[in-house]
Order: sequence, then C-alpha cells, then structure tokens
Amino acid sequence: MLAFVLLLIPAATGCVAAATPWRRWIGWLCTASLGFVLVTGVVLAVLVVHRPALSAFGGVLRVDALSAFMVIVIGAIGLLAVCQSVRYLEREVSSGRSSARRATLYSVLVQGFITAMLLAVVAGNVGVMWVAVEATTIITTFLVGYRRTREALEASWKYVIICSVGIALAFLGTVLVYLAALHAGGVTHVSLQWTSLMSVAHHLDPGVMRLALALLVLGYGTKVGLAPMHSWLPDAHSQAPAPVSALMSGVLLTVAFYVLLRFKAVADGALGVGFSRMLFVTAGLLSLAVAASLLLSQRDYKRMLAYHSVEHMGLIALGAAAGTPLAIAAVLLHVLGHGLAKAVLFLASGEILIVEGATEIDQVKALLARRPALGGVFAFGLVALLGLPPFSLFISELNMLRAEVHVGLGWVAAISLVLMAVIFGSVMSHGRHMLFGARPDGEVAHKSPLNVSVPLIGGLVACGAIGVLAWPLDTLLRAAAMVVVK
Amino acid sequence: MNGLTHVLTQVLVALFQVAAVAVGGPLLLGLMRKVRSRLEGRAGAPIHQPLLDLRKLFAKQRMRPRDSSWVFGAGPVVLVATVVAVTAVSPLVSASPPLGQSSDFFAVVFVLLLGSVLLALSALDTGTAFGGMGSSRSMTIGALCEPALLVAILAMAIAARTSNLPALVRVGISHPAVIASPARILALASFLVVILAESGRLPVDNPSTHLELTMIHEAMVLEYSGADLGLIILGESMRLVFLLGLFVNLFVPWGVADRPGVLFVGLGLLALVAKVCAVGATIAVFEVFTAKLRLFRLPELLAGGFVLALLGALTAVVR
Amino acid sequence: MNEVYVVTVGLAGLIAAILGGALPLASRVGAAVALTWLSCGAGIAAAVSVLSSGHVISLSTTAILPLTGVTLVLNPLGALFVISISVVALASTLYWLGYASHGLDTRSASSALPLFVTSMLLVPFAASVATFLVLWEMMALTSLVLVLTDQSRREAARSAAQWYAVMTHAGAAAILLALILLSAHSGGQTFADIEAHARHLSGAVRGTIFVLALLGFGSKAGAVPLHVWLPKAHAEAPGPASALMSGAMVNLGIYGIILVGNELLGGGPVWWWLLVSLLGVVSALYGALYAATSSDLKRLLAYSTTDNMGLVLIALGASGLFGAVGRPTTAAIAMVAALLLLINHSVFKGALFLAAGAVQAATGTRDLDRLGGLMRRMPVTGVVFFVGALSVAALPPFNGFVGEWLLFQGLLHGLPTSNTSVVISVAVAVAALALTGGLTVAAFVKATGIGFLGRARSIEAAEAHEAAITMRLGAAALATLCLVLGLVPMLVLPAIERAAASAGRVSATSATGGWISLHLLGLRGVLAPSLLAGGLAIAVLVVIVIRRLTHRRSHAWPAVNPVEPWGSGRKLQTARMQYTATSFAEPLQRVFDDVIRPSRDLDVSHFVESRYYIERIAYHTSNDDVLERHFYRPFIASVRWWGQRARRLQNGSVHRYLAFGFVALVIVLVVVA
Amino acid sequence: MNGATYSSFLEIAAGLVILCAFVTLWRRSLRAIVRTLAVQGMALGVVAIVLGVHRRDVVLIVVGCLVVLAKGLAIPTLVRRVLANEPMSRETSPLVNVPSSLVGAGALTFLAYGATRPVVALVSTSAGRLIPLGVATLLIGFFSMVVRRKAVSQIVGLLLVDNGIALVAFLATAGVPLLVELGASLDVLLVVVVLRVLAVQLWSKFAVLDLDQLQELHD
Repeated sequence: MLAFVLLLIPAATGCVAAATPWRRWIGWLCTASLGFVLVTGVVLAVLVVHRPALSAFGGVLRVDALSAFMVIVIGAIGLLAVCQSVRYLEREVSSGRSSARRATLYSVLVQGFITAMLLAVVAGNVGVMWVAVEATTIITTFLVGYRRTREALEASWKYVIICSVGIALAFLGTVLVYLAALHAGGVTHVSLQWTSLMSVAHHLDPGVMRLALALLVLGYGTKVGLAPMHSWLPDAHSQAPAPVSALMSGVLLTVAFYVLLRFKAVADGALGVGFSRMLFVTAGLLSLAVAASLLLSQRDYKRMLAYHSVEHMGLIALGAAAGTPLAIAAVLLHVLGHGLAKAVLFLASGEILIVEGATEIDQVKALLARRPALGGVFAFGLVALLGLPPFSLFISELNMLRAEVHVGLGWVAAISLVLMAVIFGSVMSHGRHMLFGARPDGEVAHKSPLNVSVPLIGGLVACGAIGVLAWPLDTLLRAAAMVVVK
Repeated sequence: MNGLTHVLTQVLVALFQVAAVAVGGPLLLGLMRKVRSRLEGRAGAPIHQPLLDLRKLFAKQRMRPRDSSWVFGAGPVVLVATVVAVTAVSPLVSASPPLGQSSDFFAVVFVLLLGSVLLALSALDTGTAFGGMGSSRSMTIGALCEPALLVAILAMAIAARTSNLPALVRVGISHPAVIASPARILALASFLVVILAESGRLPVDNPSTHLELTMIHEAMVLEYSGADLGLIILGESMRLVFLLGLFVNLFVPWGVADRPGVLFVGLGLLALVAKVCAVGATIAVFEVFTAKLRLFRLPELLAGGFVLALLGALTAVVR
Repeated sequence: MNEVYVVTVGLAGLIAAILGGALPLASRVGAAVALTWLSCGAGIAAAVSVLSSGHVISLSTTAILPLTGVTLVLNPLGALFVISISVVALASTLYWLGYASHGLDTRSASSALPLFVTSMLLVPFAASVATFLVLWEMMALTSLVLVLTDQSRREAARSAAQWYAVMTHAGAAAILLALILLSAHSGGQTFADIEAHARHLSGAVRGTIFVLALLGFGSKAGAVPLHVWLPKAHAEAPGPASALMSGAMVNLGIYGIILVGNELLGGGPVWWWLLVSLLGVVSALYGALYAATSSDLKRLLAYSTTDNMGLVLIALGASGLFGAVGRPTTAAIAMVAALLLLINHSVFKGALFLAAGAVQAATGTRDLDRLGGLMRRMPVTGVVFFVGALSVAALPPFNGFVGEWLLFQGLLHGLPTSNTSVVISVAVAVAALALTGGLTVAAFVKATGIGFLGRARSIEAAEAHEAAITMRLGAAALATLCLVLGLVPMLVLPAIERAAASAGRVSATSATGGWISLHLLGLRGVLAPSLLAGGLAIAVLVVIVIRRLTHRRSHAWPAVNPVEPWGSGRKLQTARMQYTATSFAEPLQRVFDDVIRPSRDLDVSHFVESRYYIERIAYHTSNDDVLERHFYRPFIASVRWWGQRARRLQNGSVHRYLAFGFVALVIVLVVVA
Repeated sequence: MNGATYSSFLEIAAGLVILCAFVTLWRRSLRAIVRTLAVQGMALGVVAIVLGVHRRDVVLIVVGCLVVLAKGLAIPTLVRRVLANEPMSRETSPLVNVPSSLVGAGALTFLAYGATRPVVALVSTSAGRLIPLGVATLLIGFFSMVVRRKAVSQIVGLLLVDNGIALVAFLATAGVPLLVELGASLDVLLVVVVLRVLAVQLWSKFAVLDLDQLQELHD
C-alpha cells in the first residue's frame, strides 16, 4: 500500500501543478513531494531489508530491497534536481524565455517523469516495467525539447526515434521471455510477474532465452546508454534544461539498468552466467572505449558529462557481468554515487551556462579564480566522477574490479583500467582549461547565491559520506544484491 | 699502563707520518722540478726551494676578493686538514697505523674528495670568471675520475675481501701472489691515471702554466695569497705524496713497518721515501716528454682508466 | 594505548584539515600546524613503541569504508617509514608557519597540507587492499592540490599538475591491478590473508603482480622512465610541500615495492631483482646527469631525488639478488643500506628543498643564473643548503656518506659469486654508483657555488633578505640532523635493522661498538664516522692555529682585507662576468652530449653598416627531458590524433546512429542464431 | 472454422503484413507508403481476430478490433496530418536505392528465419511457423528507418517495427496480458503523436524537410 502512496504523491503534486498557474510555492511543493519520496524510500528500505517483499494489487506493485534502494536513489537525486528547478524556472520566467504556462507544463512533466520512474522500480510485473520505461521516454522527449530551439528539437527527435526503436526491441524480448515462460514445463499459472518468472527460471527454454536476453540488453541498453545504442545520449543531455539532464543522467539511465538486472537474474537462472556475462562485457567495454575516444577531443562540457555517463554505465555493466553479490552491491553503490555526482555536475554546468553563456570548454576560463564556489563544486564533482576518494565512486569501482578479477575477468579489469586512465587524462585536461588560470584584472570574484551552492555542496557531501561511512547503507546494499543474485 | 703506551705510540706514529708527508710533499715537488729542469738542460732550483717559498708565503699578507664569504677562507684549511686526517690513519710508514681497523679505503677517498670540493666552492666564491672556469673544469674531471677510482678500489677490495687499507697492504706482504694478480695490476694502473688527474699533473693539467685560459687548478687558486696560498700548495703537495705513498705501498708493500718499534718505523720511512721518490722522478721524466691534452680529450683518458679498473674488478670476481 | 595513538594520527589530521579550511586567515595555519604536530607526535609514539617492543599495532573496523572496512596494522618496517615521514613533516610544517604568507595560507592549501601529511603517515599503517588504496589516492589528491597552489599565476604549475595527476593516476591503476590480483587469488583482501596465500600463486601471476607493482610504485618514487612528472611537480610545489613530496612521499614508493616484493610475495626469483637493479642504475645515472646539467634550483633537486631513489633501488635489487642466490648476510646489509639511504635522503633532501623554498620566497626566482651571493645575504639558509649539499654528495662527516659506504660494503662482500648475471649486474651497479657520485658532486658544487657564493647575478638576489625565523628553524633542524646522523648513525641503525628483519626476514647485520664505530657482523668492514670527524675537526683547528700564528703583527688589521679580484688586467669586474650554472655545466654537458641531446642555437646579428661588426651574439641552450621529448610527447600526440579521428563516430546524422543499432541487432541475431 | 481455413487465413493475413513491409520499401510516394501502413495495420488486426476466433478468446478478438481501429485508422490518419503540411511528399533519394534495399530486405527475411529457429521449435503450432514474418517486418522497418531521409518515412519505419513485434506477440503467445497490451499500444500512439508534433515544429519553424539537415549536434 505504501508503494501505492509513493506513486500517488508525486502524481497528485503533478495534478496540483497542472491545476494552478506556476508560482514559486508550486516549485517548493514539488520539492516537498520528492522529499516525501526519499523518506518513503528509507522507510521501505527499513521495512524490507531483512523481511520478505511488500506487494500490492496482486503483485502489480512489489517492493523488495532492490526496489527500495532504487526509490532512495530516485528520491535523493530527484530532490536535488527539483529543488534546482525552482531557481531554473524563476530565471526562465523572469527573463521571459518561457511563459508561466510552459513553467506549469515543465513542473507537470517533471512530476510525471518521477512517477514513471518510481513505477518502473516498484512494478512487480516486467510488462508494467516496460510500459513505465517507455512512458519516461515519451515524457522526457518534451522536457528535452523544452527550450524549443532548433538544437533542442533535433536532440529530442533523435532521442525519441532511437529510444523508441530500442524500447521496441526490449518489448520483443519481453514477449519472448513470456513465450518461454508459457512453455516452461509443468507450470500452471503463468504471468509476467518477475517472481513467477524467477520461480520457473530453471525450466525456461535456453534457445529462446538467449534471443530474448540479447534483445533486452540491446533494447534497455539503449535507455541505459550502452554503446552502440548510446548515440542519443550526448545530444539529449546537452540540450535538456540542466535539472532535467541531472535527472536523466543521474537516475533514468540507472532505472533502465535496474530492469536489465531483473531480467539478467531470470536469464542466468535459465542459461547460467556465461551468456549474460558475454553480453554485458561486450557492451561495457564498447561503452568505455566509445567514451574514452570521444572524450579525448571534446569541446562541449555538457557533452563531456554525457560521455562520462556512458563511461560509468559501461563500468556498472562490467560490474554486473561479474555478477557476484559483492559486484552487484558495488554496482548499486556506484549507481547512487554516480547519480549524486553527475546530478551535481549537471546542475553546476547549468549555472556555468547561465553565468558564462557558453557551453564550449574553451569559452570558460579560470572558474576557480573567478567563481570560487561554483568552480570548487565543479572541480570536486569531477574529482568524484573520476573515481578518487573520499567519494563513493572510488570504493565501488574498486570492488567491482575486485569482483571481476575474482571471477576470472582479469583482462577485462585491465582493459577498463587503461581506458579509465585515458578518460582521466582527457577530462583532467578539459577541467584544467575550464577551472585553472588567472582572474582578469579588475574582475572581482563572484559569490554564488546560497540556494545554488548549498544543495550542490550537500550532494557532494552525501556522495563523500556514502563513500566513507559503511553504516547504514552497507546492509541495504548487500540485501539488495541478494535479491538478484541467487 | 700498557694501554697508555699503546695509545702514545699510536699518536706518535700518526704525528710522524703527518710530519713526514708534510715535509716530504714540498720536497717531492722540488725533486720533480729538479728532474724536469735537468732533463730540459737547465740547472733548476734547489730541491728544498718549495719549502722556502712556503716560508715566504706564510709571512705574507692574506687578501680576499670583495663579495666573498667564509667559504673562501675555509677552502685551504679544509684542504690541508683532510689530507692531514687521512695521512694520520693510513698505512704509509707503518702497516698498522692508528685506528687502523677503521681506516677504510672508501672513507679515505671521500674525505679527500671533501677537500677538493671545498676548494672548488671557494673558487666559485671569488666571483670571477677564472674561478668559475677552474672549478667547473676540475669538477668535470673529478666527476669522471670518481668511477675509475672507486671501481679500482672495489677490484682490490674484492680480491682481499675487505676495503680496509692496512689489510690491503698486509695482504700484499703476506701473499705476494695477490699483487701479481691481474686484478690488482689493472686496478693500480687506473689508480695511477686517477692520481695524475686528481693532483693536476700532465697530461691533464700543466702545473707550471701562466696562461689563465689553459689553467684548471691554477685558475681556481688565482685569488689566494699569503698563508692561504701556502696552505693550498702545501695541501696539494701533501696529497700527491699521500696518494703516491698509498700507490707504492699497495704495489710494492715491502719495507712497510708491519710491527711496532722505532727501528722498523725508521726502515719504513726510508722505504717509503725511496719508493715515492722513484715514482715521482718517473712521473717527472714522463712529463718532460708529454704535452697537455685538450680538455675535451680528457674523457677518453679517464674512460680508459675506468675500463682498466672494470676489467680488474671482473677478473677479481670471475673465478 | 597504542590504538589511541593510531586514532589520534587520523583524527588530528582530519580536524587540522577542517580547521585549516574553516578558520579565518589569522588562526588558520597556526591551528593546522599545531594539530599536524599532534598527529606526527602520535605517529612517532606508535612507531617507537612498535620498534622498541617488536609487537605490531593492529586496529580494524567495518564501520568505515562500505563493502570492505578498514584494517590498520603497523609493523617495524612501517614504523620506520612513519618516523622518517614524521620528522620531515614536523620540520616542514614548522617552516610552513613562516612560509604561509608567500601564498600558502589559502583555505585549500591550509586544509590540504595537513591531510597530505596524515595520509602519508597512515599509508604504512594500511593493511588491507581497500585501506591502502584509499589512503594512497588521498595522498595523491592532496599533494595535487598543493602543486596547484600557484596555478592562477603560473602556467608551469598547471601543466606540472596535469603531468603529475595523469602519471600518478596511471601508477595507481597499476598498483590497484596488482593488489586486486593478489586479493582475488587469495580469499580476503587484508594483507594477512594475502601473505598467507601468495605462496601458492603460479610464478607467472607472481611475476605479473610484481612487475605491475614495480611500475606503479616506481613511478611514485620517480624511477626512470616513469619520472617525467617528478621534476615538474616537485619543482612547482611550494617550499614545504616540495620538501614533503621529495623527502617523504617518494619514500612510500619504495615502501610499496618492499611491501609487495618482500612482504606480500615473500621474495622472488633473480630476474625480479635484476629488473629492480636495472631500474635503479638507469634512474641513478639519468637523474644525476640531469641534476648536473639543469640550471633551475628546484628542478636540480628533483632530479637528484630520482638519482637517490635509483641508489635505493640498486640497494634493494642487490639485497634481493643476494637473497635469491643464498647470501643472507650481504642481503641483509644491502637491505639495511637501502633503508639507511632512504632515511638519509629524507633528511637532507628535506633540508635542501626547504632552503630552496626560502631562496625562492626571498628572490622570487629558482633560476640559478639569476642567483648568487646569497651566503652573505641569507647566512642560515646558505649554511643549511651547504650542509645538505655536502650530505647529498656523500661527503663525510655528513649522513649521506654512511649510507653509500654501507652500500659499497654490501656490494663488495656479495662478490664473488657463481651466478654470472648477479656478478655483471653488481659490477655495473658499482660503476653506475661511482659515476653517479661524481656527477652528484658536480651538480651540488654548482648549486651551492652558483646559487649562494660569488656575486649576486640579479637585483632580486642582491636585495634578498634572510627567511623568517620559523623557516630558518625548520630547515636548520633537518641540517643538524644531517650532521648527527653522519656522526652517530648508530642512533637509527638498530631500528633500521629491526625493520629490515621484518621486511626481508633476515637477522641483524651490524653491531655498533658503543657509539663510536660500526662493525659489520661476520665481515671485515669497520667505519668510525665520529672518529673520522673528530680527527678532521682537530686537523682543521691545528691548521687554523698555524695560520693565525704565522700572521705577522706588522700587517694592518683586519687580517684579511677585501680587494678587487684579478681580471687579467681589466680593472673592474661585473657580476655578469662570473660563470653561470649553464656555463659551469657546459663541459659535462658536452661530454654526455649523445645522451642529453640539448638543443643549442647561436644567432649572431651584424650591424647593418658592415658585416664585419657584430652587434650582438645570443646563445640559447635548453636540455629538457630527453625521454619526455622522444617518448611521451609522441605518445600523447598519437592519442590526440585518435581522438580527432574518433569524432566521426558522432557526426550528428541520425541515420548513422540508427545504423549502429541496426548493425548491432543484426550481429546479435547472427551470433545468437 | 476448421484448422485448414484457419491456418490459411492466418497465413494470408501474416503474409499481407510482410508484403506491406516490402511495399513500403518499394514505393517512393509518402502517401502510398502511409496507405500501405494502414493496410498492414488492418492485416495485423485480422491476424489477432482470426487467432481469437480460433481459440474462442473474446479478449483477443476485442484486442484485434482495437488494433484495427488504432493501427489501421487512427495512426495512419495522424501520420497523414504530417504529410498534409509537408510539400515535398516523395522520398526522392534514399541513402540506399530501392532495388538494393529490396534485396537487403530479402536478406533480412532469411536472417529472421534463421534467428527465430528456437522460437519456432518451441511453439510448434501452425501460428508459430509464421513468427519469422513478424521478426522480418521488424528488421525491414528498422532498415527503412536507417536508409530513409524523410521524417515521415522514419515514423513509418518505427511503426513497421512495432507491427512486426505485435505480430510476433499475437502468433507466439496469443497476446501478452491485456494490461500490458493496452499500455503498449497506448505508448505507440503517444510516440506517434510526439513524433508528429516534433516533425511539424521542425518543418514549420526551421523548415527542416530532410533529416540530413539535423546535423547541428555533433562532436
């Protein structure tokens, strides 16, 4: 039931936002609803971490440790993004770039977006999961095209076309899984319930499941941003409003990955880990290679962040390929850490775009000297994304690599380390051009307003805290990992 | 009581060696000049002329360039002091010098190096072109001498299982075969090259040049006068004698006083004087017939020395 | 009690960092320094208790670091490193009090420096893969922040920081791979588990792990050819930071090699150690050569760090070799020599960098060709540098000498042996050592003579003022330590032997006859540094007395009167006529022309009226790192080229993007079917 | 109806679906293509209805009717609206010319048969044998999206993909559970709406007639 309320609140907030013309308090109301989501996520986690899963509506909604964790991820990052949306909308409206009506539209869409993602993670039925993910595609298309410039429209066209194809393939995969389940020997009541799929996993026809899993990885991989279906990602993330980019890059990708994890568990039951490992390793290494190659001579800092997402999705794909409990726990920690850091960076880059008026790397200079707070946030965000302690990405990457070597994927770990080193070098040089340098004479150091710096710094601190303190996340992570690892 | 006498004899031996070298140094210079001038058909100054020069210099007044610091004054003192210190503990006259078991060949070399480093620094302290030139060149030569010297020592030390000087000399007395061994011969050959280079003799440096641009050692000490100059001349000559003494005792150790007693020490002194004079004279003769090498041909010479030493080491090692 | 020390080290450093970031300008540095001292004190206390009792301190919790937890164990080897780091840290932080006003009092610096010190102190404690790597990366990150202190003013600092960041990250990646290979093949991730299981690994895996670790840690220790970042970063870092990096951080590179090679893997075949010695020989020669020919004071010091780490690696390699061919005694001597060299290096290199920092703070330049005459302007700093220079040149009575003597003893007593490769490598090592020694002497005569003696070559140098009192104290403390350790190395030798025993599993090697002389057990090798020094001192006194006595009363007072130096008849000589660092190094540079390949160009401009009258002659020579020029630059260029090519992947055509997916789908179907 | 007529009906309908797919590749006139799409939608609905009749499955029959309405009428009308305000209503120069793309489509059909062998083996009904046709439709749709330059052609391609999947769904599993089915079709509808809005905006505001003009965003 709690799960239903969880869905209800953002949806209701969306309706309220739709009903009334945009005011500041609407923004804060949305923020509050996200706060509620976060709290609910924590409550759910406490409820299910050691006990069996909760379910509602005959299992259409089902919350286990993994879902609860994802709810927390959505809540935390959503909170950051929505809280910054207030400022973004105020700016848009006051500068006359968008009317109050469009502001309303924006808030409604964002709430819908959140709701869809929540549905995807609390759905107990893989069909519903698919519907929810597809719904996110449709909603975010409008958000990507929100600015209605030619580039924005181009980005949203590419986004919706590519993702629809991908998601269609995912649907075919789902259908095939269902087919296999139908023909699984000695099963009476067959449905698309994930639990029932898991229960018959061992009887599923291997041939069909191979085809199905391949299609699912390709299909949902498109939404995750795994190469070679990643190509929509840099365009969409660089054109969407900063808060939306934060949400998409920080949460949406990983929600799609969450669905993949569920299917992987089913397929591993039928095929053993070998096949899924092959798929995930291929996708992961491809993504890393693509990210490394395209980051080398990147000229736009939002695209840089987007490719960085491709890299990290590749990393978690490799972690999932390893598939040990440790690996999955590390993957989930990485999901949260990457979400926070990436959200902070996108929001910061939004601020930079506002104050500097350029998205080219070589147009932005000496941020640390000219805008200490903003530059500092950006610098530390990059440090976090490059996987340096104390931020959690370091420890999660370390453990993913450990798991890979442990299951005999040492060569994969080696290759990914090399590619990560290349990425480190290129991002370092881009960051150097943006951050370092002397302040022009006569220009005074600008201070960023508190409502910008506080949430961003808060996000970074959270990212650092979960990287240093084991309690209380550790138990949840392990429990969540055990959900998809038998 | 017995211990006290032992200590006293030790101190006496030390002072004796130092005195011998201090007097012998200038005399050796005189001797070599004499030999040269005779071979060149001149009468030449008396052998004790350098001593007279020293007396005159010590009576003269000392000058120092403007802008020089305490290092300038320290140079000559440390130069002499290092030679004195190593002389006191080395097996020159007696094969069992004071603190003998702690007189180590490496230590001796590094102490001497300290002296030449200080001299090079004080040359730079003069703040003149010549000082810099001299110290730069001598440092270059020193840097290239170092390998040959150390590897030569290593070659001898490996053969004798120790780098302790008295032990090295005594091994020569007890087992003459060691001296005949290719290891030691090659090592000593390169040692000789190094001695010539380090003490600024031909063909490396011309001690009697008066043209600044060709100077190496002379250029360094150009600014010194009076007692300081005297100290430097004294120190240099003492070092030459010390090195030659070491050389001959390692090569033909016979005659070195290997047990206490005035008689043996006296014999040891005579033997030392004889051997050193012989070698010195030979060098002087050799110098008559050689010209100074160009500065940038020197590496070839020193590399030659180095290769000799390395061969020595290898022959010592490979059984 | 011991656990309290450990916790104090961490907490004090953390609080120092927080206060350094939070407090106002006035109290920032003071508070940070005080707490850093507390942290260092606790570290020393823990280390001393370990070294004296021989019992390890161990502490572990799962409340910190998710999924892994933290494990801290301090064994004698680690304790030795903790002490060496603490000493340098105490001195440099004291020095920092005075240096802060030269741009090192920003919030970032004031919180990064304590954190840097603490993470370095804790690295030897780390006893699990995750703990070690976290601390290692913290160390790298904080030092990077310090290198960036001057970034807004100096482009050089920025590029140095980038080189440092990338190289150190690549190194860290190698280390990470090595450690996780170890942990993956042996159950848990604590070093205890690893040590227990490492025996059973296959030779190939062990070899891979060792080589990876050697590369990673070697780059941190500045071993050629992985050294490129070092002369840049160490030179650009502000005074105290560069002292810490060069005096303390590089030690941890060596620590890592010992940790993996000797402790975790428990020694290995001959070829490992041949590799180590080779690395050492190359580093020593290369570093010494560039130190001798470079004319930037701090760059020179940095290259000499590479050189000294080369010596340490040679000693390590020799120890391993002798161990592998069954010469435990000499192996132990070599290991002790390695550790002694390392500690000595910390002390004198710390002193040298602090002095160099003072010079830079006073004159605003590091270019030797613009310095000179500082011995009189800044007497204390000058003397400190002088002492440091003599120590690094391994001249008695200072500490550098004892270490090299021990190394020579180890090498010569290791020979002769039946194993030819060992023989050759040792002979080569000795030759390299000797040449290195000579070059180092030349380098530091140049540094001292050109930098501090003679006349000032620029206005800044002529008007330099002596550094602040705390700076002088910090530097002088280390200089004094150089002398003390040179006179009585027995102060540290027992500790070093205990550490060597815990690292290389060997027995004690040298007995110290009281405080006087140092005997090598079972070998005929004795050194009495204090007697040597005493004799030297007496001799000096005697000579001085003689010189005074011979001085005639008739001469006017003062005994020595300053005059214009001789300029071959030219009346007045200017400071520009002096030899510069470049000209001083010119002969050496010519001798080693084929190695350094300096770029020279001479341009002569004539008067327009007549070609026979020359207006001016300009002679430029630059010797930037030959490896950087001929290896790293081309490599970077090729990577950039690939980056340009790869942009075609994302050319904006939606058809191409869809084609990617389509091809992928077809391939998948073909594969699956 | 008896088995023979049932399976022949089924084969005709399914054959019609794939045939339409080929036709879309063959024709250049966008209007004709959209017409073909409508036919295909109807055929798809027929497949569902036939199956439903055969299985006495009311839900499936209802779904079939819905499909006929949605894919046969609603969606094509929407797409036509796009055409209405686009002057150039011909696919003048596809990236791959018509003959070779037809050959490619043939190859893709073979691939589909190869790839779906396990599925066919598993289902082993008269309907199951037709599954490859659905997959082939999907591949052809995807292919036409890659090679066609017009916004409308891409929309059509996407719809082909979707129809192919729907065909597979009906043939293999007699339709996924209703909830999912409805959600899926609704999503498709919405996607088409979105695409239409975008296409119209692109054309009206920025005069983008040709997808090759969408190359502002690149590295």
